[in-house]
Amino acid sequence: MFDLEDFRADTRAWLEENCPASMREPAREDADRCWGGRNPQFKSEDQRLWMERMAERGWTAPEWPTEYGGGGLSKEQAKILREEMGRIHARSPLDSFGIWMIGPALLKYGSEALKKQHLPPIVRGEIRWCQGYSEPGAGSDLAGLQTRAIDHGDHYIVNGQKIWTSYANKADWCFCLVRTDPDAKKQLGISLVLFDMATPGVETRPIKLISGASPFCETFLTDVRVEKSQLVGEENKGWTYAKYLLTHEREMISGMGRTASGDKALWELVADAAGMDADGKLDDPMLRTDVARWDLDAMAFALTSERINAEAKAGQGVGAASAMLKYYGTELNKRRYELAIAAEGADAMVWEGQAHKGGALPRAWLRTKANSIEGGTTEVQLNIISKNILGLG
Amino acid sequence: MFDLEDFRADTRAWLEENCPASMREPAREDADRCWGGRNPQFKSEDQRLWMERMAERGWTAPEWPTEYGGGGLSKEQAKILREEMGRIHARSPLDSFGIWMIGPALLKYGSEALKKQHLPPIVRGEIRWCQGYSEPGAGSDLAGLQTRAIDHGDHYIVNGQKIWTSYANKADWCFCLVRTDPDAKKQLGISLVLFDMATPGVETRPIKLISGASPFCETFLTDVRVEKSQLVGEENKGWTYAKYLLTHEREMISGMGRTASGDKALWELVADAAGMDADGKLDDPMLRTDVARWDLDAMAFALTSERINAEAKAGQGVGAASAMLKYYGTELNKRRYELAIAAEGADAMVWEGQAHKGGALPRAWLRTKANSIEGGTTEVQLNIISKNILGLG
Amino acid sequence: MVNLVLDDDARMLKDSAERFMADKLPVKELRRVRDAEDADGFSRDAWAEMAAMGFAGALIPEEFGGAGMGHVAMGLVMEAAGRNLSPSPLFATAVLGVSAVTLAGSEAQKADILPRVAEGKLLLALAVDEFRRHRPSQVDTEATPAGDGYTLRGAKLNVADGHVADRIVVSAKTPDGAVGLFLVESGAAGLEVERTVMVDSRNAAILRFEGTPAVALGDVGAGAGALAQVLDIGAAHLSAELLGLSLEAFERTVAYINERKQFGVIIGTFQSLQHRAAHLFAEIELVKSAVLAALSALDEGSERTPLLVSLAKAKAAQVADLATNEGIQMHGGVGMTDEYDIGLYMKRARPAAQMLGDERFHTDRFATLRGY
Amino acid sequence: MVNLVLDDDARMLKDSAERFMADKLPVKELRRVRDAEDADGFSRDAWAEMAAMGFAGALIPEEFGGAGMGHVAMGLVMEAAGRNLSPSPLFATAVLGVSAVTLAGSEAQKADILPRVAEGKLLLALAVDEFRRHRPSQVDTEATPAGDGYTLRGAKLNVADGHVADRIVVSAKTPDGAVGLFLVESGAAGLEVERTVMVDSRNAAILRFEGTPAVALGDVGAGAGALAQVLDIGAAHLSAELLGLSLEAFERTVAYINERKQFGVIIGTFQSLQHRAAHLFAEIELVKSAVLAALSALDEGSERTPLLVSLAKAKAAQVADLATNEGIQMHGGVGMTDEYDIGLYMKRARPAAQMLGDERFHTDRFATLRGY
Repeated sequence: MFDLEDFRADTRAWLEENCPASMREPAREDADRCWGGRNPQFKSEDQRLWMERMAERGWTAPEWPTEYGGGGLSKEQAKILREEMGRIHARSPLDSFGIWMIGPALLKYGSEALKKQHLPPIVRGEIRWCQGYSEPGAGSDLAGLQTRAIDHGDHYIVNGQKIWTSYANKADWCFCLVRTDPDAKKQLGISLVLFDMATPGVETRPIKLISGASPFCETFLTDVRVEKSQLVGEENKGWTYAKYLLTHEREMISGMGRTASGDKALWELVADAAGMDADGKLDDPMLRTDVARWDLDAMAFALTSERINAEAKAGQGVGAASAMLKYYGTELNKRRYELAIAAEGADAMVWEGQAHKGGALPRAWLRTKANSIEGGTTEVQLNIISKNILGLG
Repeated sequence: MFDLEDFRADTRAWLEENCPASMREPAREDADRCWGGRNPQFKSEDQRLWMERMAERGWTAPEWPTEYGGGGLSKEQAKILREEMGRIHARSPLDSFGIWMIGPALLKYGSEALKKQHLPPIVRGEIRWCQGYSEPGAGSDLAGLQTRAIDHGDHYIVNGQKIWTSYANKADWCFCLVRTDPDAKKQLGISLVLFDMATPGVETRPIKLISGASPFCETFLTDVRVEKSQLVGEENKGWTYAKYLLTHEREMISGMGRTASGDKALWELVADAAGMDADGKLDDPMLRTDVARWDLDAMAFALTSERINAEAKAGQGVGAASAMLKYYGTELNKRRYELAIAAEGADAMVWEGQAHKGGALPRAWLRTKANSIEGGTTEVQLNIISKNILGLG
Repeated sequence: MVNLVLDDDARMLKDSAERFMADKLPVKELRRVRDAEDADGFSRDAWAEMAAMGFAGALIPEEFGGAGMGHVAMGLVMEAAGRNLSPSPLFATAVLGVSAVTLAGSEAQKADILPRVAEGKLLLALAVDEFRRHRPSQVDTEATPAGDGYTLRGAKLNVADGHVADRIVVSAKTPDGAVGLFLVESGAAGLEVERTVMVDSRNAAILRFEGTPAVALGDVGAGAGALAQVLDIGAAHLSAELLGLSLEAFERTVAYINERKQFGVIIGTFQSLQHRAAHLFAEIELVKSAVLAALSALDEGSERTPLLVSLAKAKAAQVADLATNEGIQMHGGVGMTDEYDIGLYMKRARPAAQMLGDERFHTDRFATLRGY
Repeated sequence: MVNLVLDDDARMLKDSAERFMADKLPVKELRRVRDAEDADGFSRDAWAEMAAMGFAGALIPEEFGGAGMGHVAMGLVMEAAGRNLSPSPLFATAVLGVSAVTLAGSEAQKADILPRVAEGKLLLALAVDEFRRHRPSQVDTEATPAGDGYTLRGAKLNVADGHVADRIVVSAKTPDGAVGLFLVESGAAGLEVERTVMVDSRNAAILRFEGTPAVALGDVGAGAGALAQVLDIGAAHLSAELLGLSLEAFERTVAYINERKQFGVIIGTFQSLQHRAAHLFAEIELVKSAVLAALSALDEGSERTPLLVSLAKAKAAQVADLATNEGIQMHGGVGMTDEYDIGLYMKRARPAAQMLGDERFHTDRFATLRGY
């Protein structure tokens, strides 16, 4: 108990000293986020400093063991770190699919050699990762993947095509699902392999989205050589690791409803845009009705996320709760942005113009439409709930 | 044109003279409706008079041919009659499954002998009919019916059980679907037969509903003798006639949304219950939002019913439109009553008490819950739309 | 930060409350009192057993003979009652009446009333509403000083268990315009009680006061503040009841569609029903959290209590509507018959959702408390 | 009783409008002007063809060189434009501008302006909004008498085609506080035009008037009445556009799910998608009726016009949201790509739904007109 209080005091003091002032406000656009990598793009010197200082302490991955470069913090310490960062509104020093996704999978399933090779550069922000999962035409049917890896003794030769690979054009390495046994039943012939995006035969093409951004790519793999040493876990067991990663992804996406409500409250945004009446109520009573119903759901949802986390810690969790959180959280976030653009009216419709921040709001609104598609569609989550929780069908 | 205007003038004069004053206000409870039959129950002498006078002119079934006792009116004349009755708020002189359902089916598919036998007593309100369709455990799967009719030369012997037979305990005759060929595929072995409810072996048991009323029965058929002369159309073609009747029923039920909005408007009821503010708006802005959205849908739905009728007359109709009207109309009516009880608050919750008309509102509210089940569930209508109109699946 | 996980004690209580309600006060019992047109509307024997179990005095401090269990614990009892549609004086007496006396009563009044309530020997009721929809600010009933006490003139509606209560707590306006709480004895002069049977087969009363003698419950000036707390407590426990009711209606419906066949197929395999059921599951999960948060906030005396109570009541009311509507629709024709229980769940859902403020009342209050 | 069935003439027009838009102004054309960053935002050649087809002058009386087709007929052209997301001055010039000049203009102004519009040689715009949400009652722009005319001071937002209009009809307040309509020429002194590209790749402008010379459009005193009618006309035609857009988005989505396979199965066979599609079908049927009723009412000069227009706009806006949201969700990942058209339907749905009053604005107005 005393140790934790000491830790809090030390952390607070260190953050006060080391977190640059400009890193103490929320990221407003993509360039405000630091993704690291071989050719890192820093918007400012402060951004670089902040990442390097945190990485040095392993605090970009606070709970990873120190032997792999992590912070080696206990759950309680990590929570204190988050709280103290929250207190000064410190920005995340490093956004990383390495930290969020492949890192945890390697810690759980990877060989010692793979951990030693890959985890420290992830913590230091030196290698940026992307995920090779979905394939064209497969959609939610992930297990139907066709990318083939042919065994050549010490290496595989991989051919195929991936789609929706986030920032593949900016990533250094890829964790990729491939079919190693074409004769096995769907899920049973899949393996998880890692390769450098600079390997000959890897090509990427950004996909332009309706929001105008291109965060995703098509990735073409033509006779790509992947060393067997880069196989995660066992051959043909990749589906197990994939499911673990998917659950992680789902939780990340379902957090969106919450993150959003952690920003400026929707009602404040609506009040700014639509005004308040003399009684201190939102000026448009019908909009107020809709905002209030959203707000209720958002608060009840935030409490539900907390409750389910707390129950999981207390060992009381229902399985498959992540499907429920993913479903509800993403639908909430879509509703939030529909209400936001309704409140902002014509201002929210401006795509390019001198004012209105380059169409940030309509682009963000359009972006939310993917929430209920990526990481398992809403329909897939509802199937999971009805089958795994309710036992229907 | 002149003829129609003359007809209108004559009709108006006749109604003025013959429609008793007490029949010029809406039916408030079931006893206000006249169902006729062998043992008719008239709430008042006016009610009897009104039915008899209208029946004498055939105006209980205005468009049926005069040779079967009907009014022999053209569509235009019938419309004028409806308008003129509406003008003085004249009540329907006779509610009758004979007029609504089996009558039109007989006109379309019945033999001359059957029409001659059954139609005139229907017009005169002398015979009350019920419908033997659903069977226990079958639900929406009407074609799976099990009631057997065994051929005995000039008659059938019928055994089986029916459920949801409306007012079977008060009806004189039944139009009933039976299986005449047990080896044929589901729909192909069904026939439509008519029998007197007084036939030995016919027993009825009312089903108590959540509203407290018992408008439906279970009907048990044990070795019931049905003359072959009472077979409608051809043997084993009953499914065709059943579908015709079902469409009729569906349209009748989908009319509910409209009928309801033809009564006192929902908003007036809400205004009476919840009050208006100084600006002349409903006092509860959230209730006003919900009422207005319902009201919009109800008006758009009423226009849609009109449009589809008009298109059908102009030969432009989409088939299967009745599924859409049934679906939307019944869901609207359910919403209407949810809003009505919300507005009335605790008053709407009173089931038995000195005031509040014996729980009329909560009983009516509970009754609406069957709208989306009877005559083909909402789910069945949505299936019909998606398959027959949208070509899905 | 409210507590969102039940500890072991709470989980044991939850089990025993659920067992008690399922054994002693199942839906069958509601049918029995309904069909017998029982004058009380509940079994006094069962109430005695509930007192023995500690439920009657769950919210009564130990010093006055109660169990002092707190709101999270009592909420579990209410949830179990909701699951079984158990008819009893639990809500009117042990939640509303007890809270009013505990929060507003003088020491002498507490010592007089609470131990007898805990023993199951005294029934209470709270008379607040004067309009068909919950409008706590509308108080036209007048309390005029008379001797040591007051006389009341006015009328109250929708008083749960008003027909059997031995003591009735009444909100009324004093000559200076302030709202206070007053105590009336059953059978008092000038008190007219009109019993009303509600759609859920429970009883509510219309009370008319025509110069009815009453005494102040504690300090008249503190009545309005206490009443506001009592209304929050009541709304939170109705939310717990609605949660139990929704859960049970949902579970019965899922079980039904998982058995029932149509066109030769189990209807629970139809994807449209599955998705609707899955959505309803998610909504009920939200209600669970909101109800627990509201009850925890009451126990902790959190200043966010009114906000969380309105959250719980609005959400519980909305979801109970959905759960019972879907319940009947998915049951199909049999859902409309009195023989099946699902209709009884719908008939309880609406009055419980309306009492002390419906979905719209609490959504509006939530928005106002949030600052917009 | 409004007319709800199209006669043969109307059906022929519908066919030819649909053929024209699909041939000459398909979605591809919107992509072309967008990607070329076309300064006008539409093809002037295509507009000349539309003029030749009679679309530019559809609402212009025959005496002024138009086709005098009426609103039901023009609504069919708007619906076809909605189906194809056709970029053209149809709405700003041929609906808003023409209606304003026809209803408010003097005979001389009509004779000057309308024939040239019908020939496709003059473009118009209507400048009303001063706030980000449609609030027609908020008019702070001031018109001060100056010589034979007026000078304008103020600013207008969200002026569709304001960047290309040759003449702009502006609502402004005269010194006596009344709202009138004024005519400003493009390039007038003290007129600043800031072009803005909207989410639907169309153009709207912010106009600033700093002592800009203007003339009254007809009789200043009659301006407010005419403006109210023009706003209803505009809202009705936007509803028609939203109907076409919703129908096309819906039909493309149904076609897509009827082809697309997942887990080896056509996804259109999944019942949950079927039921959602069937529901959307029903909603679009309601929009059809509401739009036709509003346009018929305009043609008939019915006093129910404002009510029916608000019905149509509220319902069309609500259903266009649903149709495009479901469209993207049912398309899945590809729906999020710029390559597929369905996203463009969503991007047009929102500004068309918001312009001249969104779902809430018209629901509120509907309720007020109904009397509550």
